[in-house]
Amino acid sequence: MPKKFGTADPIAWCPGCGNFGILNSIQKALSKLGGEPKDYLLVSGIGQSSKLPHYINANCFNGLHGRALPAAAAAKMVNRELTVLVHTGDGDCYGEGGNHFLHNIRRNIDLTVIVHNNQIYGLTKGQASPTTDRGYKTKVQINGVILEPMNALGMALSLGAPFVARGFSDQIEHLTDLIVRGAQHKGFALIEVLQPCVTFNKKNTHKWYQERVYKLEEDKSHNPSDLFEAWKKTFEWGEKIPIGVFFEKQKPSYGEASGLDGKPPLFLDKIEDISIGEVFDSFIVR
Amino acid sequence: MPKKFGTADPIAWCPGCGNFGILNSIQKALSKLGGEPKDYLLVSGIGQSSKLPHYINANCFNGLHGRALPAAAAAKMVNRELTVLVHTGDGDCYGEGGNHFLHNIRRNIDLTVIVHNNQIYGLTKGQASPTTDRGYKTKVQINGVILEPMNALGMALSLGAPFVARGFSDQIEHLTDLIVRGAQHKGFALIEVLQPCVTFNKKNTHKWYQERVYKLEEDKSHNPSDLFEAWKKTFEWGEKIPIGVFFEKQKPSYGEASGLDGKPPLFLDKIEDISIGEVFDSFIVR
Amino acid sequence: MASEVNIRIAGEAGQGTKTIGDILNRTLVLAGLNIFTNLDYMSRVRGGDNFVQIRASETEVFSPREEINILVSLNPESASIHKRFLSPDGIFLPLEPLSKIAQETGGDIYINSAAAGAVAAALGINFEHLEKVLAGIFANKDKEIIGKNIKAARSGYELDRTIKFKLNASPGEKKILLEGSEAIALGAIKAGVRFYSAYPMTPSTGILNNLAHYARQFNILVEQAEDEIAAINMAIGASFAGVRAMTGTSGGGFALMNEGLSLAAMTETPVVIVEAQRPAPATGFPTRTEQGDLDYVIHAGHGEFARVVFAPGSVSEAYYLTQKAFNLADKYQIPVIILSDQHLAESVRSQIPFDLNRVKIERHLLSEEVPDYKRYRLTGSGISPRAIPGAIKTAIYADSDEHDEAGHITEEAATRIEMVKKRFYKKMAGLKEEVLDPVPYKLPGAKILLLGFGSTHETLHEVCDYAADLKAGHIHFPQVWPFPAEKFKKMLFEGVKLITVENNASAQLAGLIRRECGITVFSSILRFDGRPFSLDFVLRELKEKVKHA
Amino acid sequence: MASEVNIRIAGEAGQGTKTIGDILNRTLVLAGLNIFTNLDYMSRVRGGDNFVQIRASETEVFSPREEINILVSLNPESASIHKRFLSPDGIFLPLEPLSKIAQETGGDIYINSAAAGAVAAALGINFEHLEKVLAGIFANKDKEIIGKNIKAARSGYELDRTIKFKLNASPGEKKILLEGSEAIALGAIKAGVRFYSAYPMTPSTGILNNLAHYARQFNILVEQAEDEIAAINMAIGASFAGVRAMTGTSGGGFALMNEGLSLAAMTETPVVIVEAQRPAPATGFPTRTEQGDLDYVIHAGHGEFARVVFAPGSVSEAYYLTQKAFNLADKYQIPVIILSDQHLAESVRSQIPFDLNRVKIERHLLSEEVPDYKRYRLTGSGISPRAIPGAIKTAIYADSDEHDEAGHITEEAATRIEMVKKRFYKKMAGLKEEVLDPVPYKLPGAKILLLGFGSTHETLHEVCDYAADLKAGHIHFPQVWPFPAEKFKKMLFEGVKLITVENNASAQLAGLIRRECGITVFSSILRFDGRPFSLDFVLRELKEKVKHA
Ligand SMILES: Cc1ncc(C[n+]2csc(CCOP(=O)(O)OP(=O)(O)O)c2C)c(N)n1
Ligand SMILES: Cc1ncc(C[n+]2csc(CCOP(=O)(O)OP(=O)(O)O)c2C)c(N)n1
Ligand code: SF4
Ligand code: SF4
Ligand SMILES: [Mg+2]
Ligand SMILES: [Mg+2]
Repeated sequence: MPKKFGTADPIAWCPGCGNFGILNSIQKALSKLGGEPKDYLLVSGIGQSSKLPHYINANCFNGLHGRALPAAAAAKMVNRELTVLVHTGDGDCYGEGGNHFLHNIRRNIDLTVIVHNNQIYGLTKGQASPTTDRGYKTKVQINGVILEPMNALGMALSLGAPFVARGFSDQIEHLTDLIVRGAQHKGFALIEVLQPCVTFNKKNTHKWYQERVYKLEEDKSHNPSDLFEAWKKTFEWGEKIPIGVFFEKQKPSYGEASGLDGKPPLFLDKIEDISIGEVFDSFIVR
Repeated sequence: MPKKFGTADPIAWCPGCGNFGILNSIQKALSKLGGEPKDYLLVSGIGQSSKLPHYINANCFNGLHGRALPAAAAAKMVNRELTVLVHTGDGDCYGEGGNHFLHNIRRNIDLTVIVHNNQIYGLTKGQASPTTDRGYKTKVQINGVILEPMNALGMALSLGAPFVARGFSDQIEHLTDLIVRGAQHKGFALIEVLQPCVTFNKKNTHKWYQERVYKLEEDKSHNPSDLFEAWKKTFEWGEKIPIGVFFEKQKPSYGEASGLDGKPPLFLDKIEDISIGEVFDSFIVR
Repeated sequence: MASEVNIRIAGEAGQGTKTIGDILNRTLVLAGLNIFTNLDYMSRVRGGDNFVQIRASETEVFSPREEINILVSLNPESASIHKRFLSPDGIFLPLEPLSKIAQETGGDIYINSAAAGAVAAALGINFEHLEKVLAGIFANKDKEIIGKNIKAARSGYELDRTIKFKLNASPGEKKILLEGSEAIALGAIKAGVRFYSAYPMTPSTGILNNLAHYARQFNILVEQAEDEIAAINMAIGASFAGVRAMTGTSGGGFALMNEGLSLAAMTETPVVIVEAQRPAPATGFPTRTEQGDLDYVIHAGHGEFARVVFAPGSVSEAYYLTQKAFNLADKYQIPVIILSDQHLAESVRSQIPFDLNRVKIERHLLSEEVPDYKRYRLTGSGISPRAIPGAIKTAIYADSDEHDEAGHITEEAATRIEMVKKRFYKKMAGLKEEVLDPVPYKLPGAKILLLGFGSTHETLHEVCDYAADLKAGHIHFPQVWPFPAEKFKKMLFEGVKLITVENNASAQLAGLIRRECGITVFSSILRFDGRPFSLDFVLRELKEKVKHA
Repeated sequence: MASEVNIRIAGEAGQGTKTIGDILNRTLVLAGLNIFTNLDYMSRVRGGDNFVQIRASETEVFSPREEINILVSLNPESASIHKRFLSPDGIFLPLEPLSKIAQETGGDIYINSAAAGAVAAALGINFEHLEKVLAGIFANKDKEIIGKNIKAARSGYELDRTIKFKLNASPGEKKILLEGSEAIALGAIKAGVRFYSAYPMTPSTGILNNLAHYARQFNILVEQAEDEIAAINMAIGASFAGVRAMTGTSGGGFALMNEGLSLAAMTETPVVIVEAQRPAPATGFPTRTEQGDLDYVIHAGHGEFARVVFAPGSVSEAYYLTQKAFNLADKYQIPVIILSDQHLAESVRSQIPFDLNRVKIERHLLSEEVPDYKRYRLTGSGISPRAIPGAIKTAIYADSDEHDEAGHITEEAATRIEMVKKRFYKKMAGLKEEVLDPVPYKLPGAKILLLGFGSTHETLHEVCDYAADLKAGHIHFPQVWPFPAEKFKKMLFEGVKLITVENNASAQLAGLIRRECGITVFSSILRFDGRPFSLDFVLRELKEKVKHA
């Protein structure tokens, strides 16, 4: 493990948790991307997934459950020298945080959003999440989940997301590569990661995923610039589950469209001697 | 106008507002659907659109900005004898209420959701809404909107919405028909209505829409049971704008999947003499 | 006082400390002892350091103690953390022998039963009690597993048959074991709740789990909402449409429900909200306890409106007050908040069964058509006739804007004034008339009165017994809003020193008393490290306060 | 008192009452008069009944009056509503002649200028002032339009040249016209705000509009958020990442921001929040005024933490306190709330220009690397060195869970205690040291003291002048949290009667004073119909209170 982005804070996940694979991948990805710990900001919400930034030597803002995206978006807006990554869960990002997910895709800020999708609420001990498979029983969903599992990738494509991918926490090289590509993509990069929760998700296990995932990169017919085909792919869930880049297309990011990228980062502005006299003058009745 | 569903509360909309067409259509639709004022519940949030239930003689719950859907969903869950319609705005439903929009589509409760889409915040005097066209200038978006306008219909299809339609407030017969069909559809029926705001939306005017809309029913190639083609259609916005039913497919509603529909409505339950002794017994240590 | 033993079972999350606790709780009670058991655990699913602490006693006990007599430690780290609390005559039970037994029986899973056996032996509990409990707990497993558990327990029991702590049991009376979350869930069930919407949040999740567990049996719709905003707006929608509805959360979720709280008040829709407190701000200590939200729940929500805040002081009070909450919510058409906390929600003590039917259901619904029905008709009491949509012929209008009697939006000053009087002044006046009495203990002759609300109640009760030399009495406030100012003032007498005891940093109860009664208390005993008050903590602080008086 | 005239322009939304108000405000001020102007309008875009009311006077005026001297009515309905407030010598200007002039000039759009002309004539204002103002207001229109407006105004002016209300103007001094929302926006600009995120909500939207208007000029990022939760979390994210950040809303949106408020406190991220109050609960009266959220903003957010609440009493104070808010937020790394309301936000009075550079910027940021940097290092003051991520080499950890000095999640009791002391006790102690003085007026010899916060200030100031016979003085609280208890108590003297004057139903300031100072006020004058206090309303109530004393 590359030391530069390692950290001393002890890990609180269960042994065997898929989050270890994501941690491993992100550390590898940061090393590949280069730069120093100070150049990265990892923002998270609350959940097992959201503890990740504490395990990496880089700036961290571990905010409220469901609210990682607005904090991350604004941080990037005013301090665009930071490479901002978001670590969030299926509950955090799609449940509590659903409205921010929706609108930050529309904003297209240059963020890399890594959704640890264990199809369950891990930290609160096993309730259904928006992505829990139909029929799965929990202490709350005693008769099994009856809601339509959320097709977050399809939703993202509908909203114009320019980079939509899925990884699997057991496939570290592949995931590392996705994160690197996502971070390099200028705009909102969504990387949903299949992440087995060994404690509360007894259905979607390491094995379950391993038996099903296949790489889009190895599917000759897949063309990541074809929006409609990409959208169709997002419905593929069952015997076979695609991982890799579903769709990628460069479009103006928020920074570009707003003109922010053409100016020095806002946080560097000198604010000590702002001259406001002229404005006040316009309020003088004359 | 059919008197049964008319009401005496004076209307507070601007003359020429597209909302009049929607009011007209909904009153016609209710007459067609039949029943009495007491059989309907109209739930709304806050906005110009959300005032509508006050102008109809039927039960009304005019709740918080953005929160019409959860109130409506729960009301339907416990009192399924009511036909529940939701009147909401593009800001109310897609902005403040985005998370409920997302998850109530997944719930697939038997609601008819009518989104008055004037592509602007009317009541608060003209800020951009999630559906405002790119480049449109407002007092807040002084350089013009830079965010991707929200493709709500496409998003709804990604999330499994079983009935997705668009109407236009100037086409009352057509809209009436959509509302009737939506109300008859057992499940979440989304009807987005193009609704000119004559005061704050100087771009998407009556005329602008009139020049662009065409009916999907008249498009021979359109097949409302083809999900992928329907999704493609949701991106059509510009020279031509489709109205009509994009997609319809019956699937189990929340009431069916949960078993609620098989039982008497919850609100009729007698609760006066609940016997809890047996449960307490299980807590006795023996 | 009575002879008692304090047992702590420490270990990592996932090691089964809670199961050992459950087994021992039941075994001890079955043997005729009294217990008080609380949980101390981290916000993680595996690893870390957690414990269950059981105070077993010949007489009733109500609170945690600091000194441990028996420490069972399932991992080396926890041993080093907890050993320093062991009494000089205390027993330390390490993992090794238990692990050995478990391995011999069939695997680590049997450590729990072995540990329970070892503890039972040290207390001289008859093994057959333990055997019976194990058979009950594992009743839904197959016979072999039950047998192995009993075998492991027996081996643990035989490890050391020295009865180090002999307690005199007095069997006979039936006792129940129930935690606060269960009591609230059962209270709601008894009150006829038909809709519960919530988003999971510790320490309120127990209510969600429990209601889901009984949902089918009692025909309750339990819906996991997408967020807390949805949870409260759903509960309001369900209530408007005719059923009793409740939601539950902790401080952070409650923060998100504030706007909905205000909506319930404005639309005059009854709703019951449980706020199970945990240390904050923000995410804070998710699994620990605090009483930091008293001021908050009283003032939460924009605007001014009537509300009730209950702060049950015991599991039984939680059961009764939950039912009362529904009655008051229905009668006044207001939000009623039940203030709980992790300590109340997740601690248990053995007690005699409740009076299940004490609280009668009062729905206050319009049962038949009235001429010229108006949802917000102005009345002397401020309470308008409430009908369910669809149940009467007239269309019902409920509105979050200021509205007239018919429920339509208004802009008129005169109507506004009447509506504020209705929603706020008149309802508050009615509520004050029927405010719950503060609960006194050992008042006559007291020199000091310990004042508390919520989960401190039983601890303070016990403190009074232990601090007889200080002549301490106790007043518990099961209802903190409207505050029972007059009733409280009447209980006071010349020369008595008032001390609030609060699981928070800013002595919020003291501030409330000052504001509502114009009385400044003598002092406050505060704890804000996420841990509940122990009997010893309060006694120590109390002596300190008295010394400096 | 001075000779003054009260002018009300009533009409439907969309008819241009506000434009007439703007024209007259400027014309009167240019003529050397003083004005106080407030808005009364409905939550709709067209129709209904709205008015602008201008109190014009020879001396400074600070509050609305009840009796109208000139009523301009743009529609028949409004005439019937407002006529009863007309003084016996009052003038009623109906629509017809104005409409006729407008038609002759080129259309209904010229009614506004015609109306302004008619009013100016009745006051004997020199027409050239009006002409100049019109030229200024329509400066960006083409010449023809300007000409037509002037023509219409002239015709209005000529309608009736009787100078019914002659006011002696004293021209010369430069005066500005600024509403509260503008003052807050300009204060924020001067303070160097670089990020403003908000979701539109009356009556806070003025700040959003104003900041958007100046965004390019001052390099401010103004972002319309998808909801208020996003708004505050964005502001916090931006602040964490290094800029001064603010958000603004009204009560309902503030309710949604509560969890974020608590987050700002826990992560120790500075943020300024404007809460522009309107009558609640729920949606309430969207466009009207109230002071119902005082208790709420002081207690909002789960858990206990330091915060500041300012309640500016005037437009100029709003300008200065907004700047101070940023300084305090930065210094203590806390949320600072500015409590405004519709009356402050949207009323204007003529006044001399402000001291633009009075408040110096103090950012309290770590400017260079320090060895072993820890974001939450424990210090005597409770304030840790704050650095911007990326600006120093060390990685910075901010956390919403309870954390250690390095910002990592902890479960330790001892650390929790230190962190609560830091975030709450120590910061509050520091804040109390520098709490703003209550602002006294006419204290010496006063028999009654009128106490208020926020927008009542200038009204009460004026009341004192009018109620000299009652010997009324006034104390205004520009800062309500931490409450300046000691400073306030020192201002009081034997025998003086305290009366709070509050735009709410529950006398929240009185409760706060009782809690914080142990003082029970004599009485409270309350108004909760969504309308601001007029000078007359307070005077009348005051006399009533004194009579019954
Ligand atoms: C406002 C709020 N509501 C609820 C919670 C409790 N909570 C913490 S994490 C979590 C769910 C986590 O699920 P997910 O995001 O999938 O993360 P995981 O633990 O599975 O990685 C919940 C409900 C909270 N902290 N704050
Ligand atoms: C929590 C909250 N935030 C903001 C508002 C203010 N508000 C009322 S309506 C509205 C927008 C309405 O837009 P839309 O839903 O599109 O309705 P329209 O008026 O355009 O029909 C806003 C922001 C509010 N009432 N409550
Ligand atoms: S509970 Fe699940 S997601 Fe959480 S750490 Fe354990 S295995 Fe991982
Ligand atoms: S502002 Fe727009 S949406 Fe509102 S009533 Fe007027 S025209 Fe209709
Ligand atoms: Mg998860
Ligand atoms: Mg709209």
